[in-house]
Amino acid sequence: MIVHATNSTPDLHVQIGTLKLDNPVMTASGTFGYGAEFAGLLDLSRLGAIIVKGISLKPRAGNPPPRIVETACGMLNAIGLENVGLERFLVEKMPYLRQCGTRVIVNILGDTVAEYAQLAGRLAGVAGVDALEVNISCPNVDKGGVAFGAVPEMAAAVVRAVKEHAGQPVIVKLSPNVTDVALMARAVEDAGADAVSLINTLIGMAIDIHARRPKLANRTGGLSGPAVKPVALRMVWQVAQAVRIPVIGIGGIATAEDALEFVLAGASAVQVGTANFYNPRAAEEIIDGISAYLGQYQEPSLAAIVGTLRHD
Amino acid sequence: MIVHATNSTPDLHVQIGTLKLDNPVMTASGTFGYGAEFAGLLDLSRLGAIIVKGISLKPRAGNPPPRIVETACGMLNAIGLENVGLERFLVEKMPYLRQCGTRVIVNILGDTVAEYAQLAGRLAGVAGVDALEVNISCPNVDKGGVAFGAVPEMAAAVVRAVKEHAGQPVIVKLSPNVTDVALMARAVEDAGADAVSLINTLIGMAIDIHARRPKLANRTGGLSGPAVKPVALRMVWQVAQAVRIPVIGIGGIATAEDALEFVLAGASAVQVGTANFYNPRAAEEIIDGISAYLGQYQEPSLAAIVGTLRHD
Amino acid sequence: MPEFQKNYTVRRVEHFEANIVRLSLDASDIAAVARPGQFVMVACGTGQDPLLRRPFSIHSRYPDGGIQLLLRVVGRGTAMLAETAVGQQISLVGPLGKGFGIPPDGEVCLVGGGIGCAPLFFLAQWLVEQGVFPLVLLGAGSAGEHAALVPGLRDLGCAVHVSTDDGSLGHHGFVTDLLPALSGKVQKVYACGPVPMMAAVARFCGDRIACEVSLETHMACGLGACLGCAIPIPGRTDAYRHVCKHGPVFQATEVVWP
Amino acid sequence: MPEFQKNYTVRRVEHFEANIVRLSLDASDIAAVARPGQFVMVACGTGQDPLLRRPFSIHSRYPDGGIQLLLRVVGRGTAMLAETAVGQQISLVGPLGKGFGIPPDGEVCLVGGGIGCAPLFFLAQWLVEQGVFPLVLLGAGSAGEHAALVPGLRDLGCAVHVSTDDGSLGHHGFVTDLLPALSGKVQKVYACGPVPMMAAVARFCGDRIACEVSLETHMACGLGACLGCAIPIPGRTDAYRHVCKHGPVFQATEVVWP
Ligand SMILES: Cc1cc2nc3c(=O)[nH]c(=O)nc-3n(C[C@H](O)[C@H](O)[C@H](O)COP(=O)(O)OP(=O)(O)OC[C@H]3O[C@@H](n4cnc5c(N)ncnc54)[C@H](O)[C@@H]3O)c2cc1C
Ligand SMILES: Cc1cc2nc3c(=O)[nH]c(=O)nc-3n(C[C@H](O)[C@H](O)[C@H](O)COP(=O)(O)OP(=O)(O)OC[C@H]3O[C@@H](n4cnc5c(N)ncnc54)[C@H](O)[C@@H]3O)c2cc1C
Ligand SMILES: Cc1cc2nc3c(=O)[nH]c(=O)nc-3n(C[C@H](O)[C@H](O)[C@H](O)COP(=O)(O)O)c2cc1C
Ligand SMILES: Cc1cc2nc3c(=O)[nH]c(=O)nc-3n(C[C@H](O)[C@H](O)[C@H](O)COP(=O)(O)O)c2cc1C
Ligand code: FES
Ligand code: FES
Repeated sequence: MIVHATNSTPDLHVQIGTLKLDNPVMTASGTFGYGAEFAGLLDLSRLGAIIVKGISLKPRAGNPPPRIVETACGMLNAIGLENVGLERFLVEKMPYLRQCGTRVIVNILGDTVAEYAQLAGRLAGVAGVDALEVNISCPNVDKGGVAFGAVPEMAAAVVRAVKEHAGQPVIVKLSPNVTDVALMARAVEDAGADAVSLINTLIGMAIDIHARRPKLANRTGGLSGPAVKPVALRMVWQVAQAVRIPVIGIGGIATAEDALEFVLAGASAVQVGTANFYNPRAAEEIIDGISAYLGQYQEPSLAAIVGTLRHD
Repeated sequence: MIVHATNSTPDLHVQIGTLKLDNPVMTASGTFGYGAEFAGLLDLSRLGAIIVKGISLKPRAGNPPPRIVETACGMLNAIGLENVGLERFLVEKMPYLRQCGTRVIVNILGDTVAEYAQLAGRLAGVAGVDALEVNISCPNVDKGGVAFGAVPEMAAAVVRAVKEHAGQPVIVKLSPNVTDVALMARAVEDAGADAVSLINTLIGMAIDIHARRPKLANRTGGLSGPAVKPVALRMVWQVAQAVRIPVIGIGGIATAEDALEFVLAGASAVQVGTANFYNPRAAEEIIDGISAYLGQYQEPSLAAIVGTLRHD
Repeated sequence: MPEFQKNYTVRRVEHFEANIVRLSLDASDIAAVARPGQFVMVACGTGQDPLLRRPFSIHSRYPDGGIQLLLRVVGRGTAMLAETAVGQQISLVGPLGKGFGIPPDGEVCLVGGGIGCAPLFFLAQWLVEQGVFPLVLLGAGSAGEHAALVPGLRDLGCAVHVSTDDGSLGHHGFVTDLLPALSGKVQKVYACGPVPMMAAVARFCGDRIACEVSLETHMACGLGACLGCAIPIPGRTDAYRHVCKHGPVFQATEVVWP
Repeated sequence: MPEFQKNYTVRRVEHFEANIVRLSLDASDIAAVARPGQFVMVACGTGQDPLLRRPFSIHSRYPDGGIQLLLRVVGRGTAMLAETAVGQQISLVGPLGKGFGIPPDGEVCLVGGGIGCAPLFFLAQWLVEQGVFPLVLLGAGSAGEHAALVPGLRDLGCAVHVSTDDGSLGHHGFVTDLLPALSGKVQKVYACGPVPMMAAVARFCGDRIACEVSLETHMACGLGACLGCAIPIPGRTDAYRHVCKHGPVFQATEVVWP
């Protein structure tokens, strides 16, 4: 239970490389469209940042339907990275995003290291793009489809290429489908990442026992939502101990309590994903709840509690 | 929805190495005690098999409390492998288990390869022990605590040692906390495993934001329950395509529909874990539901539908 | 267009045959801005399971201000909603999506099948307000299922013809069997129901009669954000449309029929 | 001992101050075999969230056959149970655990604090049936919290002394302040409530007076299977006891007090 405090509002700002956010609550890529979709239901200008749906060089149609299945306290998605492509994004989506009054982070994805580099280069000079988030969960077509996010050397190669061309801070988004997520985090830190964000979705599956077919046309999909929170929190805690760069916590965050668990575990900021779907106001409620918690415990700032989990 | 059929009861038997089970529904290790705990609430003789709480050479006290936390559609446990030890198990628990009218599978765990071998040797001649299930999720003390279950060579070494001493079929229980579970499955198959079972728990964490401490004294724990089912099902599907030996599905199975998803994905049998806690009758209901499904679709046997998922 | 995320109080719960339930909610703000064919996302149950909201068409604008939903129990979420008691609160997000298009000059026909009939009542209310009295063709499994809609439509002044699968009321067979008897003056058909039914209506209309259909897909957000509700676009493989945003109402010619 | 897993119908729901609720359930089979101090595992909510059942002591054997639970709303599960309506069904597993031990010849005292008082009413019913009329000391935050228990205990014929934290009824202070005034003839104390309170009772009893306490821990199964409800054993580091199976009632001397 978080009770509201009366004293002066605590300082919620977060520094990620050269990027300063007013507060630590961002909306996760692929769960908040390009911002406009939620404008009628919450005040976009209050968000720490909006992270847009993953953008590739060329438009992608995505996977055939069905693309989503509800699971116990979670959902599987196999959207297949449907997006309007970089050029239409810049023309059709950036003008709206630029005037939202919040930071905009562009999530990028490619099939090859060269594509990632090109995306970073093309976005380098774009006004209103405050940071890049590099989604390395996609399969590397050059390397036979092994995910960039599962092999430290491949992830590092992507990050080096992006850093070389990027004009903004680079956040690298880690996959949870690995044996040692801290190893991946160190690899991308060494390659120059300004921050890491985690987790992306866990690979999962659901089957229609009457049709005897996978419920998703793509067979498998990414699991997200409250179901994955314990795994995400554990990984964030592990990574926060392994790296020096800021860690951004993602995975099943639906309330301020959830967000604060990640902060105490070492996350400097958080992203709200699936919760936006069933509670479009979630991100705003989380900002208010974090303020109230800091007030309740008379903490001057969010920064004061990052990673302060006691484990004696 | 499964409707009850009127025609002759389908054949539910399952063959795992030399072990024949009357039906595919077992109770998972650590979730069903030593059987007696549930005797007042369901008919033990109807179970395909009872898998007992993991047994080590010496008794273990387990972790200090708190040991469990509820999570969204799941729970974390850090029991710490509390068990009565091999000798007390044989004297205090086996006599009861022997007369339950069901198969008994003993889950074993050690800190070194030698301990696994000793356990298998000691259990080889014991009447009423129908199979072994080797839990390789424990940290290898000889190798600095890296889990046996995360490195193919280490897992293979355990399996070879167990097979050399075992008198019963050997099931190897795989950890989901790996990048490539199919690789682990093939490693233990090559080392002589008669079957694989999966998944053990996903490593997770929960934090008390007011105490600013982990909710578990052990900090992290194993996530189980419906929340993990999509991940478990995906891994079972991957492993079933990678190995020839029987695959036993575990993870969030609470209903016959859940169990049948695993069977269609390629599991020859299933284990019911966390569901026993909140629905002690779960395993019996699942057996009845599987029968009803086979009747509804006029399938002669369970074997006829194992791995029949269509993915065209 | 304004959208709301709020708890609304259940004013009335009516149970009909065939697991059909009508909920009346004091959502006068939604009622004030909604158009027929739009939907709301409804939270079900007490916890985080089921996690996602369920989409339901707005069934009617309720006399005292507010809206009604007409739903059939088909799974967990709808079963929980059916248990709702008067006075309880339900969380809605809406109104969402694109509604039905304006009627042409000339005769208009509504065709509904099963629980797909739900949005047609609101559509009829709206048409009648504009002085357009549609002919309504409704299909259902058996007589009892028509109880929720037919009296209300007749009270509005609409001519209603029904069919039932079991012959217990009206035409014994498909509602689409009633189409050939339509007057040649019909300028537009609004259809809503099972896909095979809508496909038959679309075929019947061809290029001769304007035809709008309301589609259903699984939805996570209802807002155009998750991209989960994709449907193919006729003649294209490089893109999908999204039912929650581009629909749920589409021109029949915009849909890939099976 | 027989155990049941069943749905039972809620016959009555009473709301008291301080978020205390009493549910009466038609569980006559449980009532017939249960002993005071035993508990039931109760399913909460409509879906799989919350997942686990919640443990509650059996508060009383209900006159017409059945049992009562007395619960305080402290979180999600209890909040859902508090919303239960008469006529709804609730799934219980039980009776579980070891109950309170038989009374000695001589005087007996029950000491309860807060919602921990819940099992003491059933205990008093049972003692009175055996002709033992216990002295009951009850502590609570304020007067209103005593409303659920005190009248019933007095009707049974027990002498009841109360304390409140705010002084609104009886002694202003801790219930344990009342212990020194106990008659020297008290042979046994049964205590139930917050750990610091039970620790004080245990200290007071020492080796002179037999003392049984009822403990609470988080539980997944309540059956002795999950080993989640471990508590330390005085003087040992090689093993734990399990509250659901070896308890929830323990001799005060078996407990490691803070
Ligand atoms: C725009 C729109 C309007 C609708 N209007 C109505 C209406 O007015 N009355 C009515 O009874 N039903 C309507 N439906 C269908 C209704 O949404 C489903 O019956 C409902 O979601 C089923 O939920 P459940 O939990 O009972 O079923 P379950 O099968 O348990 O649900 C599992 C998941 O599948 C989804 N799902 C299952 N069936 C459907 C379906 N037919 N369409 C979309 N998602 C589905 C659920 O939303 C949920 O995410 C509409 C659907 C859409 C898309
Ligand atoms: C043997 C026994 C008998 C009990 N008898 C009563 C009673 O008669 N009346 C009553 O009001 N309460 C009683 N309790 C406490 C009651 O079980 C908790 O208040 C309840 O589980 C809280 O659930 P929640 O979902 O509201 O709280 P949450 O805090 O949301 O629950 C989260 C998790 O923590 C567990 N938990 C939280 N508090 C406790 C607690 N104090 N003890 C055990 N588990 C807890 C829950 O079971 C759940 O698994 C008893 C506990 C035990 C162990
Ligand atoms: C429908 C959907 C689409 C997503 N699309 C993307 C994407 O394009 N790029 C990306 O990096 N992550 C994507 N994600 C992952 C989320 O950003 C987030 O990492 C994940 O869902 C876990 O957080 P959550 O549990 O809060 O949803 C998507 C998730 C969902 C549910
Ligand atoms: C409380 C608890 C204790 C467990 N103990 C063991 C154990 O001793 N040995 C083992 O191999 N697995 C153990 N497991 C893992 C389960 O057997 C099972 O693999 C896991 O819980 C996933 O299945 P479920 O989701 O159906 O519970 C335990 C699980 C729980 C919840
Ligand atoms: S339901 Fe989310 S985009 Fe349509
Ligand atoms: S609660 Fe499971 S062993 Fe006690």
